Amino acid sequence: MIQFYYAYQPIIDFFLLSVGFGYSQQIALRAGVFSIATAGFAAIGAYTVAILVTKSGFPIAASVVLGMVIAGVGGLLLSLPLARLRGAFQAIATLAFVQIVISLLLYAEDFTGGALGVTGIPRVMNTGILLVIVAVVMYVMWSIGRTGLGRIFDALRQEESVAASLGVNIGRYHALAFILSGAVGGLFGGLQSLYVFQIEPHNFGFAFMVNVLTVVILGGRTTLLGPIMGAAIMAILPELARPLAEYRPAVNGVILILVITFLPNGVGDEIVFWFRRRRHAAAAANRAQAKEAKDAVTSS
Amino acid sequence: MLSQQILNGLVTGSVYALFSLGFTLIFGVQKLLNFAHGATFMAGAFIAYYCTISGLPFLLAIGFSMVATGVIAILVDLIAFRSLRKRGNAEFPALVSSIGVDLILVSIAQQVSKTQVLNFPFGTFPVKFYTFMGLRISLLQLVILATVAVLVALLIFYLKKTTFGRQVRAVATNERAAALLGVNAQSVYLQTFFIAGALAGLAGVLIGLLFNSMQFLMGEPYMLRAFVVVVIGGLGSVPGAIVASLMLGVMQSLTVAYLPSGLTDAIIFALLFVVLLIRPNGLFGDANAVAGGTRQ
Amino acid sequence: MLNVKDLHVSYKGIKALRGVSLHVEEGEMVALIGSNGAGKSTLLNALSNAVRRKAGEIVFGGRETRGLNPHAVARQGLLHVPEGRQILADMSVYENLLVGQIALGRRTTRYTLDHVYELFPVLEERRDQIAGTLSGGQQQMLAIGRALMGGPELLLLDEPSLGLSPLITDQVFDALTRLNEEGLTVLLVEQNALRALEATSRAYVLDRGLITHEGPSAELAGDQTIIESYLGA
Amino acid sequence: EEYKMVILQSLTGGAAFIGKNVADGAAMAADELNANGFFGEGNSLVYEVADDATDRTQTLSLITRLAADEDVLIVMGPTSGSVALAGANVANEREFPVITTTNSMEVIENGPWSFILTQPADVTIPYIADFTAQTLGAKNCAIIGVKDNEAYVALQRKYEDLIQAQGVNLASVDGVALADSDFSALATKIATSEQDCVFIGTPAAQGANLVIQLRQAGLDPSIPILGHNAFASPTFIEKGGAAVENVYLMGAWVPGGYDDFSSAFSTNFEAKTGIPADEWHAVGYSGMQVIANAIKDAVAAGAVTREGVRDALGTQTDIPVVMGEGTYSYDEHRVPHFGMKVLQVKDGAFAVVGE
Amino acid sequence: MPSLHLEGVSKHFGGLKAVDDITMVVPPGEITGLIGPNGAGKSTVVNMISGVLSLTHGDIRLDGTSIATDRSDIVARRGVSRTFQNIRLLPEATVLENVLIGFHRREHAGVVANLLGLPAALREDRAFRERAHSLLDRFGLDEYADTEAGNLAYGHQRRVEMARAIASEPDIVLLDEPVAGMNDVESDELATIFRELANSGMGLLLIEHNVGFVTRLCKQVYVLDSGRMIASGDPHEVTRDPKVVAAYIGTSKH
Ligand SMILES: Nc1ncnc2c1ncn2[C@@H]1O[C@H](COP(=O)(O)OP(=O)(O)OP(=O)(O)O)[C@@H](O)[C@H]1O
Ligand SMILES: Nc1ncnc2c1ncn2[C@@H]1O[C@H](COP(=O)(O)OP(=O)(O)OP(=O)(O)O)[C@@H](O)[C@H]1O
Ligand SMILES: [Mg+2]
Ligand SMILES: [Mg+2]
Repeated sequence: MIQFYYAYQPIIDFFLLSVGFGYSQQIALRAGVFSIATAGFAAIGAYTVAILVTKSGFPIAASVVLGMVIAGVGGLLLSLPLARLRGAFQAIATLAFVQIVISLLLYAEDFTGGALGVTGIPRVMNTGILLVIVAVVMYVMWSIGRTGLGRIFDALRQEESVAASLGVNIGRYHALAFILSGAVGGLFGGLQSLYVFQIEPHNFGFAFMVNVLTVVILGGRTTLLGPIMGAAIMAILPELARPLAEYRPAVNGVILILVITFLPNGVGDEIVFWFRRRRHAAAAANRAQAKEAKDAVTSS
Repeated sequence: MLSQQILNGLVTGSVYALFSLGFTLIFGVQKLLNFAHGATFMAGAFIAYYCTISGLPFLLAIGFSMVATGVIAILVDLIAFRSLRKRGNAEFPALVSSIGVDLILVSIAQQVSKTQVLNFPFGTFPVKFYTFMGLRISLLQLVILATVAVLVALLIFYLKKTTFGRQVRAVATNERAAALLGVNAQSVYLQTFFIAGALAGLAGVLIGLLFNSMQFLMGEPYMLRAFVVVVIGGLGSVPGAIVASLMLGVMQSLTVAYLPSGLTDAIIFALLFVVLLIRPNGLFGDANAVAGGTRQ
Repeated sequence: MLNVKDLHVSYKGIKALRGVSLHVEEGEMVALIGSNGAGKSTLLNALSNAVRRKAGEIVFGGRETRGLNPHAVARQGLLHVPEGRQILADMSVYENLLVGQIALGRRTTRYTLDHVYELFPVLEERRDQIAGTLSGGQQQMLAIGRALMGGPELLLLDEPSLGLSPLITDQVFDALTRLNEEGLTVLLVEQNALRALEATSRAYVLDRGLITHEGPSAELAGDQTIIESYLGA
Repeated sequence: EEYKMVILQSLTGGAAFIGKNVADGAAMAADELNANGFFGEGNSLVYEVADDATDRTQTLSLITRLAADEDVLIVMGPTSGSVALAGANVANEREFPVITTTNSMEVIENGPWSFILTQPADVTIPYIADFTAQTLGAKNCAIIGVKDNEAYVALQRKYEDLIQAQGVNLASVDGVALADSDFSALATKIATSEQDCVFIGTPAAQGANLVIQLRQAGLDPSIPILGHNAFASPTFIEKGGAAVENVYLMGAWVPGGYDDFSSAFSTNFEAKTGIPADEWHAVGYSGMQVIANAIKDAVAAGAVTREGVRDALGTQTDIPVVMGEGTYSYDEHRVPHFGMKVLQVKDGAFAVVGE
Repeated sequence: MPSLHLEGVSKHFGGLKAVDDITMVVPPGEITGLIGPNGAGKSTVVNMISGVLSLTHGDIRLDGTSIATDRSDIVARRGVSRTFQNIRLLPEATVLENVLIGFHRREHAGVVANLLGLPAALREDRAFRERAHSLLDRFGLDEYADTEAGNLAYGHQRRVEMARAIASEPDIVLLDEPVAGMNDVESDELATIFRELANSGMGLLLIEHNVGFVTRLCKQVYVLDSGRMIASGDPHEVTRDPKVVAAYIGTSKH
């Protein structure tokens, strides 16, 4: 067991990090915001921490919090111009945001190290801390899901005009989704930079975006279990296919297609839905039984 | 130099147009982003290359490659989209499955090319330059501009003057209703994917020729640009995609020429951002189509 | 013309049709009535193959339609005006009508654009309006007109009077009667049950996925249980 | 005895054009060494080839796993960039020797367990920078670099510093992305501006392509074009054709070889794989020679442990290799030295300048 | 309880005067009818009141204050809710969840309470659930509580929309053809509910083509034709008005 953990620890840690990024992405998608800005938020968080910690000796915990706040504010600022955009247009605008962040990181060399990035970030993250932080984020996500907030997000996603007709201030809740997505993305960006020793703009590019989206879509866009399953698959997939060496991407491709074709809502969501359906069926059966009993009483 | 740079931009932009047209067509008919389009484009270049070096006349090689990429695109549809479409709500799952197909195609190409950069043998296409009014333009550039113009005209004709365009729009708006009216959605998909694939394939060959370089990852940067072009042009809009492609080509040329090169991307994307803020549905976007269509 | 035997349809385990048999003869106009959730729309969808049947036979014009795609069924002349109209919202009125023509294929029909415009003059007036911005009733007319353009042999109508003003409802029913007299076969699902029974010669009553009554419309209209459940006081 | 090691390179992903070739060269060297009985009767080097996928996540987990396998003595890899650095970091944490392909000093500085295989810019760039400023006497140079790869950026920056220190002015500095192939705008810009030298710091195929596009844009043929060691690949001439005639470059590898050892490698490699050997193949082949010698020394010292191999590796000097001056040595700071040559493309082949 | 006043309201689409200078009142505790031919402008009126469409001219006042320029969510929060002629539900959400968002206007727990799952938020949520169930009961939908709304029959979907619209106990409810797709027996069930709502003080604006239904329920009926108000008053009189008969009802069967 210990041996296993020792050998697979980075996989576990990366899994936890991508669960975090997954939630950042999921909040946006859940609220009907087709944002792919998580990469940009992660970059903001990561660079904030990296620069503060390596260049100014700022306390580590404080810099993580600061990175999270800055990314959250970034989310808020981004939501303002994006209020008029929807769907793919939003996606492209957020893509533009990410590209601008990356270009600026490459350009502001004196400050960010350009293409070389920032190195020598102390590696203070470990599985334990990550677990605790992921648990906290999960608790918040869970709370969203069981209170009115989750329902409002669901309403915004499925039919905005209905939400508005019931008094939901669309702009405000989209902004909230952006802020949360930004804060969670920034938080895990910061944690990541405290884990990998070195960061560079490239870590947050197109591949990052595609990866985070894949985690959420493959895992599930609405349930707590979604990003966990998605991140687990994405972490294990390369290991499963490792013996195939250069053919590995192809095998990964085949697996992605198979999984999403058979479980189009994502693995996690499908599991949760299955249990939900069973519960509902049982409840319906109960109701029917109760009704029958009542009918029997009244008719006799 | 300004006019020379604009010319360069137009040539590049017209190849973007070929690439993006297929992309926008697919989006137009089924509202799905096809991540495998870049790989199809790359496949076009690769197939033409291997045909050429195994002795096929170049024009034949291009033709063969276009047919082959058309078929590849149809396969992409069958493998990645078809079953998801049937269940409805495919927007996001289709993203993942087309990424899957992309991985497969790229991986095959990597094996075939042994990760090497390929280029058409010298002399595949005559290198000739013409100069008029101080502008240098190569025969190849002229041919590309002409080809793109002709193909775009043909495509617009096909969409506007046959019932195909109407069928595409009907399927795009409401596939179920269209089916009840006798529209064969399957055949509409087949045709759009074939056209999209063939155009992407041709774009791949032309890019390969023009810039003398083909490589298994060559599709990626073009995907990114195609996203941008298609959205800025207005999703599903053919004229929008063309105008946006040319604009992007020229913009890129000019930023490289006149602005600090490190900031090219930042500037281009900032401009895109601004375009979207001014026109939230893209340049040629139909406000009605995006804002939810039907009223109460 | 249409023969349905022991049709079953389920949605994820929910049995929506539990063995429905019915027939529609050439030139007939037949009504199908039933409460909300009885399975009327499900039945029409099954007839046009828009939903998959679990079991049963559907023979249209002498051919079993099993395995045909909805568009192929439509091209044989079985046209379905679905519930909720399903107009092509982003396209103009005129384009909607032209799309309707696709079902015609190589067949011929007497229903031309002029014919449809004559039935529903407002469609000609609003020829170039985006269909999604038509009023509800106008959309309903468009949906019917569009189906006619496809040269129906059998027209399935799912609540054609939905959202129509009384005057237009009269016109639509008059038009249907006229079309029927000209030889069009119609299967009509209608919540305005009295109206439907008046307009048709025969009717079926569907309840929770089963046919509970069938017979001449006039007879059903006088049946006490039917009055109580569907016609009201 | 079996001495176990892992060749961990980018077989897929963005750095595959380096990693794949390094791995192929290294594997061939190991096979040859075993066939020649390099480790003595009954002993052999057992290697496994693994893929870092140019992906930091996968690399970290893989190195950690390898570190947990007591039998693995040393890893040759990962290939480059942040992947290499991250690999170095775990290696030092887990006390596990790695020798990454990159030339980045940060890998060495990361700790005693991480080595680099290629010479850092400090060692190599002076060859071509001095040539530019002194031999060519250039005064005003246009620079084109890769903006999104740290190794290329480092080389380019070093070059800029060195020539500026010798009084050369930078006419312009432009960056391209590794995935770019459309340089028409850049080429037009440079062809229409003033400079007396153009330096291109990109991979070979991209460089050839840039040169072609520069020529097509009408760059004055008398302006010398220079590149660094990445150009020392048959690919450069093959892709560049007539356009790259006269381009100056520096190379650790002279295609076709320049002495018995390197010529034999070149011939054997092409015979075996069907493609001509390039610089990265030679790096892999040479690197394996160094590693094999280190292991052999560790065996001789009776310390066939990770620590033993690491210590032996850091003291390797004058190992015959197929690149540079022909011998490979680590200095006291564990910085590799094997030399460079300034070359020029002449009649479709590389010629050593001044010979 | 407030009443809703429309004063000289017009809506033009390009050259088309969809609604042309109409004035009407929706008083509390009553059901007010709005009828007229297809395309007369009825839904347009609803859209203007609920803030989906802007007014070309005129003013709309709720209890004296203008809501003519308010966004739709603000109008809703001031106590005006609506149903849609072309049903709009959250198709993937269950029937229960569809009704639950109807309570949004009544939510008091703040964002932070929701994010942290504080007891206040959870208590509120439980209370809403109970009320939602009883609403479903009232509309005869209890057995569908856990069904995805998109999978309901048309008539049932209509009922979900109504339950959702009245969940937050608004002052004014705009019903755009609520009994379309229901037979007379089913309509009568809803008529009972509408009467109860009016009796509790709500003001209902009822748009219907079922003339019998309207005359039975409404105290006051307005008739629109091509955007203009052609008649208003007692339903029995209005429906006998020759202008109304000619434009809307027709002579044949009614
Ligand atoms: N897509 C679906 N998935 C699951 N169940 C469905 C689906 N469509 C319909 N149903 C169920 O099948 C039953 C019959 O529905 P159907 O729409 O056929 O009724 P209907 O008779 O047309 O009612 P209405 O008069 O309200 O239109 C209903 O209980 C409904 O909930
Ligand atoms: N966005 C728009 N652009 C152009 N015309 C429009 C638009 N919206 C509505 N109209 C037109 O305005 C008129 C009034 O439409 P409205 O939907 O209000 O009618 P209605 O009285 O509700 O009819 P119905 O009973 O059929 O639902 C119609 O002629 C319609 O075509
Ligand atoms: Mg129905
Ligand atoms: Mg209306």
